[in-house]
Amino acid sequence: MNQTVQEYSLAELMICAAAEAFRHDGEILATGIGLLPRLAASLAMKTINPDMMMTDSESYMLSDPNPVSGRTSHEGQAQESWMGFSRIFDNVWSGKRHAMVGPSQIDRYGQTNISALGGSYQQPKVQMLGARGFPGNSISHANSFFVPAHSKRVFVQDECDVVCSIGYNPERLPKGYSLDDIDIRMVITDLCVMDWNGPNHMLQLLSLHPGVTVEQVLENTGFEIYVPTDVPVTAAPTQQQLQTIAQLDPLNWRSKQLKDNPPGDRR
Amino acid sequence: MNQTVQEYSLAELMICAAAEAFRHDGEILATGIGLLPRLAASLAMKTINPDMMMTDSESYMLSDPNPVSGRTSHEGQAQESWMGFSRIFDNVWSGKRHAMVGPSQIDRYGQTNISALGGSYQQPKVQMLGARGFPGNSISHANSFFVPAHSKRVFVQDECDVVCSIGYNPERLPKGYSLDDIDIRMVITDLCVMDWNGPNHMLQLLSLHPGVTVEQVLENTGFEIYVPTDVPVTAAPTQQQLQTIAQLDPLNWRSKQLKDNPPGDRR
Amino acid sequence: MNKVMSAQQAVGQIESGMTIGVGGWGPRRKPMALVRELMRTDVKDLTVVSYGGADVGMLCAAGKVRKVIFAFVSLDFIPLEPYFREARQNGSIDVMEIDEGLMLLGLRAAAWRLPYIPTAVGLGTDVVKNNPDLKVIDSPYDDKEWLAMPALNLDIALIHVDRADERGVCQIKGPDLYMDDWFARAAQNTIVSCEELVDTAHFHQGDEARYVHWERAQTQAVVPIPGGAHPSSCNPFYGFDTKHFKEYNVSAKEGGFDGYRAKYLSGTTEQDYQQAVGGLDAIRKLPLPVY
Amino acid sequence: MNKVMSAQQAVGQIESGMTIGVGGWGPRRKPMALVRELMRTDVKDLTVVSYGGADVGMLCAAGKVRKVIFAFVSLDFIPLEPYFREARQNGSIDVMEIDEGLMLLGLRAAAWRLPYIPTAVGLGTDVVKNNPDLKVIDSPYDDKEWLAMPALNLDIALIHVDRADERGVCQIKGPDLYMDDWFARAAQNTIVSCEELVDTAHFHQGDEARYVHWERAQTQAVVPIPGGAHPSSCNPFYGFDTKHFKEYNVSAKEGGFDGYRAKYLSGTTEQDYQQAVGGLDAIRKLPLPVY
Repeated sequence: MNQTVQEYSLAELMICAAAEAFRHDGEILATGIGLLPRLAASLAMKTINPDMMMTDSESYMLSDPNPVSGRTSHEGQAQESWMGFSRIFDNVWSGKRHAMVGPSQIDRYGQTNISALGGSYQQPKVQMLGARGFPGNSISHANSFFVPAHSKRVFVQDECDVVCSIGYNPERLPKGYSLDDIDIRMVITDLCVMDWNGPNHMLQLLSLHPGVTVEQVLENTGFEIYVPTDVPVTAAPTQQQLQTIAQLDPLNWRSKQLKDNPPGDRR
Repeated sequence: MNQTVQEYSLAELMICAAAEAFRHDGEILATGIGLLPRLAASLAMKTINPDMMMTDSESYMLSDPNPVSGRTSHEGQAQESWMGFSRIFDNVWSGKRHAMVGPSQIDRYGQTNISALGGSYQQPKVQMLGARGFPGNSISHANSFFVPAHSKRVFVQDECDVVCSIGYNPERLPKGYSLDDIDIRMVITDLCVMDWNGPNHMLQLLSLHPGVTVEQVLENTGFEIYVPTDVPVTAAPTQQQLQTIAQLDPLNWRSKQLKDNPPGDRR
Repeated sequence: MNKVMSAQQAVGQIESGMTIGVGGWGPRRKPMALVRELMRTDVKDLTVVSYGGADVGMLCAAGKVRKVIFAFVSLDFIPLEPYFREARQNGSIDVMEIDEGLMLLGLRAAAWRLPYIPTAVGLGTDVVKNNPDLKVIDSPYDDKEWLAMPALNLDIALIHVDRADERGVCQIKGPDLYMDDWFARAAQNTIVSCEELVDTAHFHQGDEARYVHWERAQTQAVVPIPGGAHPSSCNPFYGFDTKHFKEYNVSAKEGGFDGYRAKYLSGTTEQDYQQAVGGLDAIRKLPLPVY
Repeated sequence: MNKVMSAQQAVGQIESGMTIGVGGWGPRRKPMALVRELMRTDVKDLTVVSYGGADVGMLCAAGKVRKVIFAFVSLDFIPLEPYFREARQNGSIDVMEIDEGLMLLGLRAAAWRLPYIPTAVGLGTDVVKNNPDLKVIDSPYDDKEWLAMPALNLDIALIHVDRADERGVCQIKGPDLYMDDWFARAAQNTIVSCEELVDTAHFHQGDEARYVHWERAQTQAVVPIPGGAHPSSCNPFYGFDTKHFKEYNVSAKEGGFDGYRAKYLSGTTEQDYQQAVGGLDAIRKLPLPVY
């Protein structure tokens, strides 16, 4: 039942790797922004962390995660607590949350940007979403990053154009804080898995997806990362994981999230 | 219909006089603490200020005030908005409220006490309720006082033993405030009607209940009050007012609020 | 007190230079009919506070806006609002970009008549750097620094609700009220459009009053406009109009706002608009979103 | 995760010197069974934060209390709580006397992990004068002074709810939840007693989840104790026990707490107590108050 299988997509590999981010969280609200992070959180709740909490992405906390595809209404979902947007902030500020988000830019400090690119504050070259909840999330609770296309456009050489979330940047550290007060967890990309536990909170390589080399990662990262001597291969999804993912996404919407839906094993 | 009648109780006179406090309030929450103030607010809402808001004294705002007696449940009341205790403070801090309360002590500044008498903060001689919502009420919105037994025990010579509500005391005025920021309105007692619009916010006599003399008021007040040249007699209840009061209190609980239920006209 | 008035009367209270809060969230339960009415006026130089969607985009495109106070402006399934984006990239508006939670705190501070609420939110980010007006202060109880989120005092709030009576009792029974209660409380003057105008007795039944999230004293005008949230959603009455939003989004690249405006906003009333988008029945049939 | 435990296990987590918040309001929905269990322990020197009723009075009488943080202690229809009064007049407890709204702000500050929330409440009164620990501060946005209401961080919150499941999902369907959500959020460890232990599926039906006012992550222990609010009310299950409260009140003048204790609290379990007061059926028949 738990033996690994050969056929799985890169999306499924990333979902399983990302689910690991929630393993030791206990009873926190996991919020995966975007289809794959949401599937990762759902998979974690269904398998490795049943105490986890998730919402219906609208206004209720669920006892059991909703499938991401194949539903035509919210009727009949396993809702257990009303959880409108205003209540979300009671949860955010309590710290009992772990968000997995997909920033447009990530810098060496783990700072991120989803607000704007280039230009000035008064006139950016490209206006994006705005800071959304990133400032509050980043100083209140755990955050992980999900990057569908690992590149120097995302992992930028310099500081983010707009710093939307606090990271391990000593120059921006507020009075009374230490870097250890910041809690950035995992980074899951289409190439590898990383975290921020390198020397001095450097981004460090944890595992390479099957067929990916260290060089590929370095070439596509705009700043220096820490590479341990031995870098394992990211664990392949188990049969059970793939079955659970299929139940959570019966219409296979996950296959449309990454360009050309590559295989998980690219050896 | 509106002509005055001869037979009315002192409680009814006080209810009608107290209702006047809410006449020009417009759309505010009127809170009468105690049976007679609540009847006064209810009467005002039924007659002179239909825009006023009242609660069921539990957790709902009402479109039409509940009778104070003769009910066996809250079923079927004209509730229009949920208004639990936490919501009450949203209203209090908005300023859109006028409370009519019965303090144990009132001093020359309009400061009041319902907390404790005598002794020290660590060991009062008589512990009463505690400050309740008086500090917040008094700095946030209009307040009137209802005094069933006008005496020097209530209208104290010195400052209140514990100052629970802010008044017109220059020495306690917070930085950035003027005395005009404080909004203490009417004082209705079993002897007279007063307000705080005398010189320098002195308590001043507005009307004497039928059969009461200025001297009686002065003798029973522990501090100097302002007495205008002409002090009218408090207006007697109209037939319509008495009918409305009877509808609001079918079991005549108002008759048990003042000792021996005295007549309104004591001439 | 009868607070029912026409959209024109209600929106006529808005003056140039005012600070306007707009309820709803992204493409959800936005008071779009009131926004359309506002676009028909001569008002300008508004400061708009919003969990922004097409309300912000349209007001920017119509030249009504001096400044936007925002954490995001988005149509959700179309992540980037085209006309807000255009206004930003042209540098034609001022902004105060904050966090979603900071906006909530600012509205609460206004509702509670506080000058600010201290918070850690925003520290260490460009929220502080780009907004020198946001003060970072010390606490008398610890040795940390805190961002003092100032009250977002609103002159006017525009909100779309499910039901209201003529006295201003408002009901929202959809799955989320968003921050609409705080917009209503933070404003001097709250203008509400509603799907249904009901008798007060409606609220007396069962648990109906539980879904009344602010007191009628916080509502100054009631404008009955069934379908008035279109093209945003008003769950459970209707979902948002994805087709319309797509066309709106494309218009920014193909001719700009004038084209959209000519097609949909050339009339003088909301009835004209609703006719242009297929009528109220069509709006009411838009399927609810499933997340 | 199964959070169900006995009252003894749950209350066993309370240690001397801790700060305990108690939910409910005056004589309404107080977690009295948990309070009774606490009286059976050796714990002392507690700081109690409460919209106080007999919970505060009994804990004072039982010698458990070092300090009470309160705005009032009252049984409503009996305005003055007899044993709190006694403790105060004996000078045997410390107090921090604040305003009802200040307590709410303090709980919210704790829930939101803020050091304080500024407010005008308390200025000009003895709240400031008698509590030098409450700081009066300047605002960076105006020239007024403000009281900085500090966070009321609770080690433990004790709350009585209508229903809970074993995972800690709690429901209150009575007309008011009082400030219980804020007590739950302000505490490190929230211990809940409930009238009914239900399956999680209960909350999935209809609007049931709307009456769940905090997330299960805010609840650490669930103790099923039907009737556990007695002699306070648990609307809609039962009203408060006026006869019992009158006897309790009189006991202070006739023999003191030892007499009350001997009659009602000499047993070792809540079952003993309920037998002494006439049984659960009798409790469930107490009429609801009409205000």
